[in-house]
Amino acid sequence: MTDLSVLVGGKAGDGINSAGLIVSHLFNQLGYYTYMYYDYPSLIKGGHNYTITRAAERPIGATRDRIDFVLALNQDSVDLHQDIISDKTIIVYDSYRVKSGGQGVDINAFLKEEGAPPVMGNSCIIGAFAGVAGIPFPVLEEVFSRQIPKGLEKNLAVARKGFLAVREATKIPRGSVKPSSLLSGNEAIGIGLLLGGLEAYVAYPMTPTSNLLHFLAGAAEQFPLTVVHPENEISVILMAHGLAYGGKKTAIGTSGGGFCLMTESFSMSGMNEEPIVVVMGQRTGPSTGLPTYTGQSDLHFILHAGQGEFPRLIVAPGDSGQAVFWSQVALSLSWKCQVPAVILVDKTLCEGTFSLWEDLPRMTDEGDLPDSPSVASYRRYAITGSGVSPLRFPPTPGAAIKSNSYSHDENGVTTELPDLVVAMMEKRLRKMETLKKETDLLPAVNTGGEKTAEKTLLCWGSTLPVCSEIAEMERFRLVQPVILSPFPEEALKQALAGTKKTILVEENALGQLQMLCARHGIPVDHAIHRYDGRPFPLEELRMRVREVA
Amino acid sequence: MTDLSVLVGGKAGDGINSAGLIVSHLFNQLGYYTYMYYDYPSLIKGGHNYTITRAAERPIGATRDRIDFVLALNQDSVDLHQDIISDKTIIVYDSYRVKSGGQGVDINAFLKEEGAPPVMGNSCIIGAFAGVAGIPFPVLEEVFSRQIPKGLEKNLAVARKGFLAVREATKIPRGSVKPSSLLSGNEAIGIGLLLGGLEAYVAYPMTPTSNLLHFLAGAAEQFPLTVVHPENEISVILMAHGLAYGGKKTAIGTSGGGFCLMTESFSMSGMNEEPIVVVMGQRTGPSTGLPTYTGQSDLHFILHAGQGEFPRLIVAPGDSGQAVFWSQVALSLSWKCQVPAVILVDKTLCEGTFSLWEDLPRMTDEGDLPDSPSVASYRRYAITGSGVSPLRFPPTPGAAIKSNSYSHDENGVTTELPDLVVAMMEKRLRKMETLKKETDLLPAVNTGGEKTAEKTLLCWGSTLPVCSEIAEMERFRLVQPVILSPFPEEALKQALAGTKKTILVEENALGQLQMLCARHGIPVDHAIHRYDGRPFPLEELRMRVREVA
Amino acid sequence: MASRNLITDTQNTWCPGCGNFSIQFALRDAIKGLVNEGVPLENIVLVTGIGCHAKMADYLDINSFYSIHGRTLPVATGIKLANPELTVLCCAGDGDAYAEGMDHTIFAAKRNTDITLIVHNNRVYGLTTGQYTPTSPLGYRGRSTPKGTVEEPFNPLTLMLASGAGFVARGTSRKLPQLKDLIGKGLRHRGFAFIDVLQICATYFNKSELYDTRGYELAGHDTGDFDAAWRRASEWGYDRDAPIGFGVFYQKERPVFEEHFPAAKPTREKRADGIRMLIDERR
Amino acid sequence: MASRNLITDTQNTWCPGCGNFSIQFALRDAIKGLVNEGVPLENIVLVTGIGCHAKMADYLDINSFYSIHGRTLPVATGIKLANPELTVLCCAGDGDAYAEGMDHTIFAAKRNTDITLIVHNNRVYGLTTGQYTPTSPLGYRGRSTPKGTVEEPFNPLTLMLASGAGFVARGTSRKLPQLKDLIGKGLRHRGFAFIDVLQICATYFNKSELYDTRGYELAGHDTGDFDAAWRRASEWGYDRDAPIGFGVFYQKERPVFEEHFPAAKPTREKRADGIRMLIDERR
Ligand SMILES: Cc1ncc(C[n+]2csc(CCOP(=O)(O)OP(=O)(O)O)c2C)c(N)n1
Ligand SMILES: Cc1ncc(C[n+]2csc(CCOP(=O)(O)OP(=O)(O)O)c2C)c(N)n1
Ligand code: SF4
Ligand code: SF4
Ligand SMILES: [Mg+2]
Ligand SMILES: [Mg+2]
Repeated sequence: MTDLSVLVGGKAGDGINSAGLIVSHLFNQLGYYTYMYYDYPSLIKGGHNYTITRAAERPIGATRDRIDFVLALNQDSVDLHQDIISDKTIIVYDSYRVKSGGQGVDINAFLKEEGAPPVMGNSCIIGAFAGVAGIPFPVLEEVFSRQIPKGLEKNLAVARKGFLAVREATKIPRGSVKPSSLLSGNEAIGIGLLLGGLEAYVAYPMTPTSNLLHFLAGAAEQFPLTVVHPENEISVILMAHGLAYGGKKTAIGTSGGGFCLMTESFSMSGMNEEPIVVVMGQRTGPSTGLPTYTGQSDLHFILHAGQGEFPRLIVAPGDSGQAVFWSQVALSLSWKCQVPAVILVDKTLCEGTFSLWEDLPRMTDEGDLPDSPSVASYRRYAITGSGVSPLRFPPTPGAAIKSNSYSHDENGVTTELPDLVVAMMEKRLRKMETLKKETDLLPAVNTGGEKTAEKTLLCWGSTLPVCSEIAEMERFRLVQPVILSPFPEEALKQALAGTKKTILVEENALGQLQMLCARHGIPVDHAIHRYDGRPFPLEELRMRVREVA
Repeated sequence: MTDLSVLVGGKAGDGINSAGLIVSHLFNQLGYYTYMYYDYPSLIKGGHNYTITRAAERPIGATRDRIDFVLALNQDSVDLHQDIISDKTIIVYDSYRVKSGGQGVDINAFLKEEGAPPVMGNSCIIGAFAGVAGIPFPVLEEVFSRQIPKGLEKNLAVARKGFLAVREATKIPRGSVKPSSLLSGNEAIGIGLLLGGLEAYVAYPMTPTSNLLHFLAGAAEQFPLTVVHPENEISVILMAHGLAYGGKKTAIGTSGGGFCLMTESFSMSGMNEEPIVVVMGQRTGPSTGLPTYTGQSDLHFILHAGQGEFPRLIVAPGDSGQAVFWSQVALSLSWKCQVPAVILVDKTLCEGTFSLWEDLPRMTDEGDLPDSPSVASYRRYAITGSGVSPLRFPPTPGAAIKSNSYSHDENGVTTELPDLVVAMMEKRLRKMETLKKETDLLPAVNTGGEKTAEKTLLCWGSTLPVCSEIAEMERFRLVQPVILSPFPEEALKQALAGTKKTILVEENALGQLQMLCARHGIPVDHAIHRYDGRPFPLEELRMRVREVA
Repeated sequence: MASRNLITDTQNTWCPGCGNFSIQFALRDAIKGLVNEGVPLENIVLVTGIGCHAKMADYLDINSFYSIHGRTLPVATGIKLANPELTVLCCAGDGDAYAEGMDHTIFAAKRNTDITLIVHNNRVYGLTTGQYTPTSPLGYRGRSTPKGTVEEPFNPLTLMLASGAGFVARGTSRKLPQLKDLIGKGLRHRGFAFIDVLQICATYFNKSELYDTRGYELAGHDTGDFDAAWRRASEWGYDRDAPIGFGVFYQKERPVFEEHFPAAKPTREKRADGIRMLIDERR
Repeated sequence: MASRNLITDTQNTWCPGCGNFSIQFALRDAIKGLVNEGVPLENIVLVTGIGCHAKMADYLDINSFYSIHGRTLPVATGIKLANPELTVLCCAGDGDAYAEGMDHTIFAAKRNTDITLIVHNNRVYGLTTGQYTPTSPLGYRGRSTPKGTVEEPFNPLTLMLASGAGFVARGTSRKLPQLKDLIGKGLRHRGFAFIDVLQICATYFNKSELYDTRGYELAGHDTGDFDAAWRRASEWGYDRDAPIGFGVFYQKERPVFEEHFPAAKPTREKRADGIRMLIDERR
C-alpha cells in the first residue's frame, strides 16, 4: 500500500508551511488522504522550519520514521534529518544553498530568469518534486491555481523550471481516494464553531491558536461575524461575557498562559451562567516553555481552573474531523446548559493539516429560547429541575435581566442567606446532570482497532491518529475519551470492558488522563510519556508500545 | 467540665470583632482555652455582625449549638439566633436598641454620662457581661489595659457602668489553663512566615487574607520587613518573583479570584524555579460568591493551577498552632527546594481566633547557600541529582544570573533542543522527590482521637478542630493530611490502616479531598458536605457523623 | 415603563452618609431623563465591578451585569458589540477602574466605545476596609499603609485626556444636581464618556469639607479646547491643595468602535454559504 | 570585568535588518559606559518580556530575568526592592508594555521606581506574526485585522507624562548614536526612565523611511518644562503625518519608591525580638 512521506525544509521566511501544504494538495489530487506536520522554532526569519506531508489510502495523522522525499531549501533540511533519511530517500535541493546527494536545482538562477522574488523558491522546488516523483504537471497546475491566488503565472513558471530541471526518479501511482478539503485543526475548530452558530470570536494572539484568530478574522466579512483582538486575555474573556449577556454566541481562544489570565472570569461563568466557550491550545510548559511545540499537560488545570465548584464541558478532539464535530457540540451545549465549555487541543492538532474525510455535520438550528412563564415575572436564575434557567437578553421589555458574580437569588440580586445560597448552588450543580444526559447521547468515548481485543491503547486528543494506526497494526483495541468533563465514566468502563492490559499514551510527564482514570477507578497498566514538545512518530511509539504490550 | 459560649452581636461598625476578642481575652485570663468565630456580611456599616467565643479547658476550634451568653447591641443578635438561644441563655442587651428578655443596659445613657463616643458601646456591654457572669472587674481591667491601647480610661469607665448596671446571674469558675496568646489564623500565618525568615510580603487586599496584609504592614517597621500593596494581583506575584530573584524571602497573599490572576506567574515559578510562597485563603465560590464566608472548594484548582507540570508544596493547616508551624515550613522548604508553595487556608481559619497553646517552633536558621564549584562557572540551573541547583543572587561578581520562563539550558539561556528540554524537565521533576524526602520527615499526616479505632473521621484544613472534638467524643480515629502536595500517600494509608469505615468531612459540594483520595486508591465510605459558607457547628456535624457512622 | 420605580426593594447596606446614595439618585434621575426622551428602559444596561459602589447593580431595578473587581469596561464593550442599540453604562470604583482594571479604562477611551463610565472615586478601597488607592493623597494612612503611603496619586482626568477620551468630566457626590446633569450628558455623548465622581466615603475618607470649600463649577470653559481642558484638569493633582473644578472638561466626538462591526445576525443561508465557501477553498 | 564581551554566543535569531540589532548595540555600549564609570557589571540586571525584543535576555551576557509577556516592570520593581543598589532595566515590546502590561507601565511611572524601561516599539506583535498593537496606525492590516484596524493608536509619550514619569524620551533604531546616548541618560536618571524606541520591524512593519524623513532631533528644548514636553510629545500621534521628535522630552527628579523600604536584612535577634513582641501583645 502506498504510504509516502515528504519533508519540505528551509528557513523561516522561505514559505515552508505553504510549500508543505501544496505538497499535501498534490497528494490530495492524486487520490490520497494526507496529513501534514509543521515544525518551527519561535522566530520569524532564519532558523529551520520543516513540514512532513504523509499520504496514504487510509486516514492518517502521524509521521513515520523514514522519509521518501526531501525538498531542501536549506542545509539543515538534509543535515538535521539524517535519522529519517535513508539511501532510498529521494532528495531535491537548492543547489545554491545546499550540498547533498540527490538532484540539485539552481533555484536562484531560475528565479532570476523569471524575475521572480526569492519567496517563490518554494514553488520552484515543488516543481522539482513533481518532476522527480512523476507527478504530471497538470496536477500541479490544478493545485497551484486553486491554492495560490496571487502571482499564479510566475509561480507556475518557476515551478515548471524546477519540474524540467530534474529527472523522474519514481512515479507516484494514483490513489483511489476522492479529493477532500485539507483543514488544519484551527480551521476545523473555526468551521465547527461556525456550524454551531458562532456570532463572535475574541482572542489575543497566542500560539497555537493565533491562526484560528487569523482564520476567523479573514472569514468575518462574509458571515458576518464579530472578530475582536483586544488588549489582553482578561479583556478577551470579559468581552465574551458581555457578548453572551447580549445574546451573541461567542468563542475565545488562547493557550495555557493566556488561559491563566482568564480563569477568574471562567469561574465567573460558573456563577453568572453566561455560556463561555474557550479554545485552549496546549503547548509545552510550564510557563513560556517551548511556545511552538506541543504538549498535553494542561488537562487537570482546565478541569479545575477557577475558584469554587461548577459544571463545565471539556471536549478534546483528536483530528480535524473530530475538531469540526466537537467544536460545534461545545458551542451548542454550552448555550443549551449555560455552562462554560473548553475545546482542549494542542499544537499538533491546531497546526497539523488533515484530510477532512467525514461529511460536515448539520448546522445547529437556532434553538428556541426556553419558555419563561411571563416576561413580567422574568427571573434570570429561576430554579428549575434541570438547573437550566430560561435565557433572555436585553432589551426584553418589562424585565430587568441581572447577571451576577455574587451568590444571588433567582432575580440575580446578591444574597448571603444560607438556604438560598444552597438552593442556588444546587440548581447550578444540577446542570452537571443535565449536561451529562446530553453528552451521554453523543459518542463521548471513541473506540477503534479491534474492538474486543484484550490489549487496549488508551489515548486522548491529538495522539488519536498515531494510536489508531498502531492499534490497527497490532490488532489492539483503541479507546479515546473525547469528552473529559463531565467524565464519561460508564462509557469508558464499557469501552474497556474485557481489556486485560491498558496502555495509556500521553504527551506529558505526570500522566494527566492517568490521574483522571485513577480517580474513577479505571486501571492503567502501562503509561507511555513524551515531553520534549514533539509528537510521537508512528514507529517510535509502536516500538514503545510493543515493549510493554 | 466548663464549656461556655458567648455571642456578641451588633451592626457592622459597632466594633463587634474587637468586643468578641475582649470576651475571649477575659476567658483567657480566667484560665480557659478559647476560640472565636467571626461572622460578618460584605458591608461596612449596618447589617448584622457577630462573634461567638467559646471557652473550655481543652483546645477548641468550633462553635456549639447552644449559647450561654448573648451580648446584644442590635435586635438581630437576639432575633436571628433563636436556634442557639435557650431559656438558660443569659442575655444582656442595649436597652436603647433591643427588646429582649434578660438584662437591659441603657448604653446610650452611660455613654452620654461619660462623654464617650458610640463605638465604646461595646466596652459597656462587655462590662455588663462581666457583671452577669461574675467575672471580677480587675480581670476586665487587666484585659482592657492590655488590649485597648487607646482611650483606656474612658473604656473602663463605660465598662464599669455596664458592670454595675446588671446583677450577677452566674459565676464563671476559674479554669486551670495558663493564659496564652490569642492568634487569628492570619496572625498565626504571619508569625510562622516571620519565624521562617520572611523579608517581604506583597498583597492586594482580599478577604479573607487582607488582615494578614494589615498585620504584617503594622509589624513591618520593627523587623524590618518590606510590605507592598501594588496595583493588582498580577503585579503582586511578579514583584515576588523579582524579590526572590534578588534574594529576599517573600510571601504573597490572596483568595481564589486573586489567585486566578497569579496562576500564570505561578506556572512561571515552576519553570524559572524562583521560590514563591502564596497564602491562599479560600472563601465561598464560585467567583465573587460569598466573599466573607468560608469554603474548601479550591484544593484541586491549587493542585493543578498553571499550565504545564511542576512540583509544588501545598500545606493546609487546621488551626492557629498548625498555621504557625506549617507557614514556617512552607517558606523554608520553598527556598530549600526552589519550588512554589501554597499555604491553603480558608475564612474560618484566617479570621477565627485561637489560643496558641503550643510553644513556638524554633526560628529557621539562615541556611547556607548550597555550594557552587566556582562562581566563574556559575550556572543558575546546574543539573544536580536532587534537581535543586545552587542559588545565587545579583550581584555575584563574575556570574551572569539568568532566570528564564522559557525552556532553558543550565545557564538559563533559551533552548528548544529536545534532549536538553527533557534533561531540564527531569531535573525540575526530581525536585518532587527531594521535596517528598523533606516532607516525609515532617508530620505530614496529623492523627488524633483513638488512633486504632475502626471508624475514622478524615478531614483537612479548618475542619480539624471540630472533627478532633467529635473524634474524641465518639472514640473515632481522626486523620488530617496537612500536606496535600506532594501527597503523603503512604503516611495517609498508614494512618488509615485498620480503618473499617472512613467518614470524610469537607466544606464543599464535590469532594475535593475525596477526589484526591480516590486518585490514590484511598477509599472513603461516607462524605459529609456543607457549602453554605458557614463552618460546621459541633453538634450538627456530630449528628451528621452519627447518621452514617 | 417610565413610571417603574427604579429602586429595587433590596436592603441597602451603604453606610449612613455615604456618597453612593447621591450617585444613586443622580443616576436614577439621569436614567429617568433618558426614558422620558423615549429610550426604552429595557435598553439600558448597567455594569458594575466589585466594591461598595458596585452594589448599585442590586439597588437599581434595571438590566445589570454585576461583574468582578476591576472588570466593568470589557464586559460593557462586549454588550455594546452584541447590540449597539443598548445604552451601556458602568459604575466602577477607583480601585476597580484605576488599579485592578486600569488597562481597560485606557483602552475603552482609546477605542471610543459608546459607554458611560462613572467612577465612584472615594479614593479608598471601601469594601475591603479603607486601604489606599491610586488617587489617595500621598501619606494616606490605611490599613495596608499604617505609616502613610509613599506614592503620589495620579490624576485620572489627565490620564483619560492622554488616552483619547472624547468626554471627560468630574462631579462629586456633594453636588447632586450637577452630578445628575453630568451623568445625563455622559449618557447622551456618543462615544466613551468618563466621569470621575469625587465621592464621600463616610467611614474611611470623608473629604466633604475639602470638596465643598475647594470645589468650583467650571464656567466659561471651552469644552472643545483640548489644551484648556488639559490645563483645567491639571489644576488639582488629587493631592496638594488647589481649586477643584467640577463639570465637563472636554468633549469631542469621533467614530465609535462598535460601528465597525456587523450588527445583524447572519442568516442560516448566509452561514451555510460561507461555510461551504471556506471548505471549498481548502479543497 | 568591563572587558567581558557582553554578547553571549547564543545563536541570534532576529530577522536580517531587524531594528533590535541596533538596540542591542546601543544597550551594550550604554552598559559599557556605566561599567567604565565604575558600576560593577554584576550590579546590572535586565528584565525582558516575551517577544522578539525579549531575546535580548539570551543575547546579553549579564544578569537577566526573562519574564512572561507583558510583565517586566513589576519584576523589576521587586528586584529594586530586594536590592536598591542594583541597576535595573527592562526591555519590553510595545505589545508587552502598551497592551498586555499597560497597567504596570503606568504604575511604574506613578511610583517612580528607579528602573529604565526601553520599549522596542516596532508597532506590531513581532513574534506572533505581525498583528496590530496599540501604537499601530489606524487602518493597519495585520492578520487579526485583515481589513485594517478600526482603532486609533494612543501616544505612549503623553500617557507617560500624564502618569507622572520623571524621564520621558524617544529614540529610534535608525539613529544608533543618539539611542545609545538616550539609554545612557535613562540609566543615569534616578527614578523611572521611559524610552520609547521606534524600532524597525524588517518583516512586518518597516517604517525606516518614515522615521528617517520625518524624524528630527529635539534641540533647544527645555526638558524641565512640562508644558513644552507635552506639546512636543503631542506633535505626532503615532498615526497621521507629522514631524517625529527624538530625544529627551522631559526630565525631573522626585523621590524614588524603593527608598521608603528597609534595605537591610533583619538580624536574627531583631527578628526574634519582634516575634516575641507580637506574641506578647496578643496575650
Ligand atoms: C481579583 C480581586 N481582588 C481583590 C478583591 C477584593 N476586593 C473587593 S472590593 C475591593 C476594592 C474595592 O475598592 P473600589 O473599587 O474603590 O470600590 P469601593 O468599595 O471603594 O466602592 C477589593 C480589593 C476582589 N474581589 N477581587
Ligand atoms: C499571556 C500571553 N499572551 C500571549 C502570548 C503570545 N505572545 C508572545 S510574544 C507576543 C507579542 C509580542 O509583541 P511585542 O511585545 O510587541 O514584542 P515584539 O515581538 O514585537 O518584539 C505575544 C502576544 C504570550 N506569550 N503570553
Ligand atoms: S465604606 Fe465608605 S464607600 Fe463604602 S458604603 Fe461605607 S461610606 Fe460608602
Ligand atoms: S519579526 Fe520584526 S521585530 Fe521580530 S525579529 Fe523579525 S524584524 Fe525583528
Ligand atoms: Mg473606592
Ligand atoms: Mg512589538
